[in-house]
Amino acid sequence: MDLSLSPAELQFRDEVRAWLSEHHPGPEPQRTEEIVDFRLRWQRTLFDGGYVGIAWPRQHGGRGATLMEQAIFNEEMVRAKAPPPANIIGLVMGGPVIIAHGSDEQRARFLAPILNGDEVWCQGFSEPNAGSDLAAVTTRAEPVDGGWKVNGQKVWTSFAHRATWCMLLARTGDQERHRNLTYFICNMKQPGVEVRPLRQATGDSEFNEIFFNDATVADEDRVGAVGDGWNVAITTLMFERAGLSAASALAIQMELDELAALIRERGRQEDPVLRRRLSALIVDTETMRLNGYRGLSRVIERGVPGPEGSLAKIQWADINQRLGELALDVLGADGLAADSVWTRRMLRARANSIEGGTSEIQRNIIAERVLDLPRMR
Amino acid sequence: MDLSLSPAELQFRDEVRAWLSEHHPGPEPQRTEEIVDFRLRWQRTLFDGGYVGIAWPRQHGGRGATLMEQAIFNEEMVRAKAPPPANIIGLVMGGPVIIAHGSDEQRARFLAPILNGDEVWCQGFSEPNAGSDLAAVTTRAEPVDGGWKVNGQKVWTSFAHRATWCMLLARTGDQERHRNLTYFICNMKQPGVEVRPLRQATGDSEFNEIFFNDATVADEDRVGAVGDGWNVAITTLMFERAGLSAASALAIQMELDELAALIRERGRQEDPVLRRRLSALIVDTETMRLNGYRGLSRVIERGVPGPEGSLAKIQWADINQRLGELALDVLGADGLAADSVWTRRMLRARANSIEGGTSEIQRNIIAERVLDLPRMR
Amino acid sequence: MRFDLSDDQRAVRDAIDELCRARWDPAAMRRRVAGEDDGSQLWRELAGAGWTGAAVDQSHGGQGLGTVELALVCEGLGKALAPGTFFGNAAAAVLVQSAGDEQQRQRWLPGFAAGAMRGAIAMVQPDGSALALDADGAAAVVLVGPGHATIAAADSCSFESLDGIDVTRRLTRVHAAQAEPLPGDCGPALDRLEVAIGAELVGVAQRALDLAVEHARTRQQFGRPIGAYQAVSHRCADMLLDVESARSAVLCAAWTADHDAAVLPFASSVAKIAAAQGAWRVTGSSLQVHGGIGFTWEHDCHLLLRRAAASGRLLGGVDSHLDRISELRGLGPRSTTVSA
Amino acid sequence: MRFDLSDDQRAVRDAIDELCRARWDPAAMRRRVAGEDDGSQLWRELAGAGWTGAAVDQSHGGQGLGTVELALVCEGLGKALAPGTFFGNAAAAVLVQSAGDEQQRQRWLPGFAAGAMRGAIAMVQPDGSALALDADGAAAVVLVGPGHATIAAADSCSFESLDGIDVTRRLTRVHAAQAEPLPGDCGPALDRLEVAIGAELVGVAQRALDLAVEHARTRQQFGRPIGAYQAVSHRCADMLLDVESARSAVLCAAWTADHDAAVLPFASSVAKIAAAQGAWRVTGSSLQVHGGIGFTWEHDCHLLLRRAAASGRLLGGVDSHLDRISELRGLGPRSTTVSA
Repeated sequence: MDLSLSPAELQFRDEVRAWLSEHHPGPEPQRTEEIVDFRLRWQRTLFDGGYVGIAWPRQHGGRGATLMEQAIFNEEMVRAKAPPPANIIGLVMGGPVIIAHGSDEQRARFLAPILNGDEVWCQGFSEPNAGSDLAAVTTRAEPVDGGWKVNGQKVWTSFAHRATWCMLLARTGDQERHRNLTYFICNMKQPGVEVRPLRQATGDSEFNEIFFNDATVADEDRVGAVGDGWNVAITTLMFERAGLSAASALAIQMELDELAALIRERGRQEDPVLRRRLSALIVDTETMRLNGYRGLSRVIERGVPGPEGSLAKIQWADINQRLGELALDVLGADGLAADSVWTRRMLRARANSIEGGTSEIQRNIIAERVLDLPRMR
Repeated sequence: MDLSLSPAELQFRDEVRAWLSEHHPGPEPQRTEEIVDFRLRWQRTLFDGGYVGIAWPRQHGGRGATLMEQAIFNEEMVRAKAPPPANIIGLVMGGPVIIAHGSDEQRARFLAPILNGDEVWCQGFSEPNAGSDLAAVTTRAEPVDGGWKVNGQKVWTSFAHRATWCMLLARTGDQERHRNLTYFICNMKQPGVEVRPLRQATGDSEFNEIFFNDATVADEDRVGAVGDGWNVAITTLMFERAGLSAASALAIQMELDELAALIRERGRQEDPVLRRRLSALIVDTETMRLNGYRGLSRVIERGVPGPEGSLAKIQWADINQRLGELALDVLGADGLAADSVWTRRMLRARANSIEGGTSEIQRNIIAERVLDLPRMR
Repeated sequence: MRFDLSDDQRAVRDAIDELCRARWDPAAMRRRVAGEDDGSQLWRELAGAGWTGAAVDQSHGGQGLGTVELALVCEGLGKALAPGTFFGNAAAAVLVQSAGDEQQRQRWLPGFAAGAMRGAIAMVQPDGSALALDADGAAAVVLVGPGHATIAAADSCSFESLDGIDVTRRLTRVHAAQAEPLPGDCGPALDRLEVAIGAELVGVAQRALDLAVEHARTRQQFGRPIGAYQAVSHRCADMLLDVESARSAVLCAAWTADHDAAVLPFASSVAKIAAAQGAWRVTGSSLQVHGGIGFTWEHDCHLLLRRAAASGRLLGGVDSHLDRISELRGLGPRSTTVSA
Repeated sequence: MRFDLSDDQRAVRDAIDELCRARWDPAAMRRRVAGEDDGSQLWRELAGAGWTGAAVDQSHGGQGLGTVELALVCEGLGKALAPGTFFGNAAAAVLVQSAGDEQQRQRWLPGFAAGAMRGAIAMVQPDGSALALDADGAAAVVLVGPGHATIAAADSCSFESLDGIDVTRRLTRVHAAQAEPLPGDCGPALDRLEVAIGAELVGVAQRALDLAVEHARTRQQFGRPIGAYQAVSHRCADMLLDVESARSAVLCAAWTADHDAAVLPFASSVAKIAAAQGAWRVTGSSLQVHGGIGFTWEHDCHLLLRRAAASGRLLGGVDSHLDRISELRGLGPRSTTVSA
């Protein structure tokens, strides 16, 4: 056990830190449209600096660094308050799945534009009636000569209006739920695909709905065998979590520092109840960060991400929601004014226990796959 | 809506209060054996004063008072720190069931000795493998000429070693679970019945195990039809809760006053965190008391107890457990000494969310019978 | 003793529910959220039916209803996410009535009661400015500060509208050029208002629970209604416990306000705490039970959560009421009394 | 960076588990609870295997193992509900080593390390008396008060035994006729001891979780193993989260104690809070999952709960550590520093 960075890791961290302070693009614009362009330019800068696809193998255009270095990079990005690259979905989910399950042709065709941001990806899994029960997707892909014809609706997908490719999970048969799903890479730039913004409880529209009306997918854009989409998608979701939780914890720590400053600014620091609620959040955020590093060490040992990511997901949602509530209590009646960044965070955090797998589903996963308890379904 | 006592209720309360201050038997002895005798004498005193079976109909030897007066009496008993009568099981569960489901002969035979305490009753429902799942009882009653032969084991029954009669739920057929249970009144004073004390986590032995080896029950001691025992038992359990929660809340309030005194005594009253934890308990105890009175008003309107008792049961267990934890935090390291009454209460409270139907079962009942949500089973 | 609603009280509850069904259905509420409805139509309906005078005594042109009835009106309006105009007017009336002098009563109460001159209240903040909900269009504003209250005619006030977390009501910052103090003790009035806020929160929580239970019965996942899973059904059971506990506490405090002044401080603190915490937990749980759909702007879950967050922080917050309870129990720095 | 146990550390963990399996099985533990085993046999085993010297540096006859290794030993002993003799001796050694003068080290450490003269610690209470666990039979007692520590030879102490909430260890009230102060700063030593207590609590919580999961897999109700119900399975998932979080915090703090003194106060407070709260919740949940059987004296559930309640209150309580964290973050009356 050694919790200090190795000389190589230290050197990498210092390189990243220096590079970020030099190339930091400054604060993000407000309007969603501008944000995408801003992040596309930023991704290009990261790419030119060699900081995209940190842990991707070199032969696939990545940096070939370790998962630990990827985690270090994530933390430095958070510490520098640097925005994420535009094509985060492609980098975290789309690319790794093609590397793991795709053909050489697909690797040659899709990986490079994911890295340099020429092609943005979006996720096409969730549907109005397939949320927690992902296997219930009803979007259908029917074989037509040369490929597939897609009809259905997807929801909760971000940047869909700017995406070139969609990771599409569609039904290709009528047998048992998990057995007849197939994973496609669907071109978003075609008449059969319509994207509508979806307004959330916060008032923002981070997400979209996608409507497929006789959209077409070439058969060479299918990943994995017909009917094997469930397994492909599951890997995708596991990659989504691996190595992110330590950086997420750091992001929360920075918000907790802001909250501590707010408590001082409002002269509430003599209130031991607020202080202890803040301390309890600091403790839980620290254990989340440490769980993340222990999990990462296990992933590195095992080579593949495991279900432990569910623990971090539960902690992350719980901490963010308590943080938002504490901030409102610090602000008191002032918290009624929605211009406060804290109000927005409080509202946004309510989705944390739903998006990316509800906390209930995460507990099912832990109970069944970590504790080996019998399943009800 | 009128939350003040009516003139009649006020007069009754004052009568009870005066009578209790005059006849209070003083503090209870320590040893279990002595406690039973002490409570038997106390029940006789209550009986002679006309304060047993308050809400029982006159023709069955009761006082014929209202459920509200029963609740007022319960509160006065708590306020006066008076011990319960010895035959509490017979009074709260055994008698009411015979009044509701028994034959005239059974009423004539059993009710009077329940009231005056000549015959103590105990409960024979729970079994090692039938806890939450009460319908899973395996104790069997087989027909023999003139009656039934009983074999099996019961658990978590109090005063069994001093009881004359046991409310016995036994299997009398092999068909579907609920359909073949029968409710018997089993004589405990026979060779086929063996009682063993059961030591609990607290170190005390409030409860016993009962072993039935070819014990016999006369057929005239069967309550309700053969195979109808489930419905009879359910009424029993509902009677157990009705009108008790307001008095239980008062008992907790008195403990909270003790805890407030302890906080002052330990000079911890400058600690706002302890103070607010205490206040939160005071609030929840008050709402429990008020829920109890609202529920009682509903019962009086409807005539029968309903599933709302489950809400009070959940609150009662939760409050007692938090109270025990808060007391330990007030005591600090001193709390490590088990001679403290608080340590004992903390440990005892851990069973509150298990005994008389676990909090999980109570939530099932609320979800299915109050909120009409679909059941999983 | 009888702890349930009388027939007259049930009639009040049903009348308000009926009025909201007819005049403030979800569509009207959404128009209000979108800024396309200033709520004046509903106000005229409330005035026409005489509800605006509910809390004003008859000698000043009101109906002089009890606090229980006032609470039932607030609960019904909360359930429908109606504007805060009724509460603001009733709050101003209660304060003027119990803390104002006879001249102030003569001047303001008849107008408040008839709905012709609407009253509103604003909470004075540490920085001296005051925050109000749906105060725009009011004829007078009662500014409530720690331990004192003043009243200002609207024409001597400036209203700066803010984006509020609660989009079902309009948040404004009020500056009063000149305001005259209400000479009396406003403590009892404020306790009654905490009860009214608690009642509104009970309505909000009840609605959130109803939506969650309905969704849990119908939404299918993994081949079952999600209400069959204990993660959902037990959450709903806890929501019911919160709603019923808050309702019991609010009804008791409302009755106490009219019958047992000595116990009112304790009862109203219990009511505000139970209602504020309960509504916050229940609206949050309801959103969770709904999943993704509950996080969309079109669904009412977030409106209920926003309203619970806002009303729970009107007048006294939960912590201040917890502290008051420990003082009433003889604990805490400022307390000298001995535990009951 | 690598956040998992080295092969040597795994060997320490396995050796302790093996020793407990062989020498402190549930039957032995029960004899101890019944007062039929004074634990001296286990002590001799620990001494024979050299564990009693784990925390003593080699120059004074110990093994000079790291704090991570010390934590692993404490976790294993906690899992087996072993007596507190090992911790008491290690705690006395750590305090004398880091806060004692060379003469005190010479006098006591070799005996502590060899196990020939056992050390113990006692916590000084507000009333001046001191409470200790399994101090009877010790050769010396280190009395820990707020910010200072003294050491007393056992023959100058009187031991009054009390009934303790934790029946797996013997509670005694210690009065020291004469004790000499440890001149050094005992802060860093106390932080290491909080980590050791945290490690013991991780072992207790792990055992409670293992028992609950085993019961949930096998216990049948309503025709299913109860672990198939989310009321049980989700509770077990939360228990795992508590156990893993406490373990991460304790291991990090143990490593920090030997590598980064500046961060130790924060790390040890995090570890003690996570372990004390986690073990309390997990042992309580385990009893609940077990139902009635878990409330019987014969079942280990209550022994684990009792031990969690006791160890969670040794040295600093959760609230005092929460306050220290806010001070380290620049919040709180006594703090002047600015938030990191």
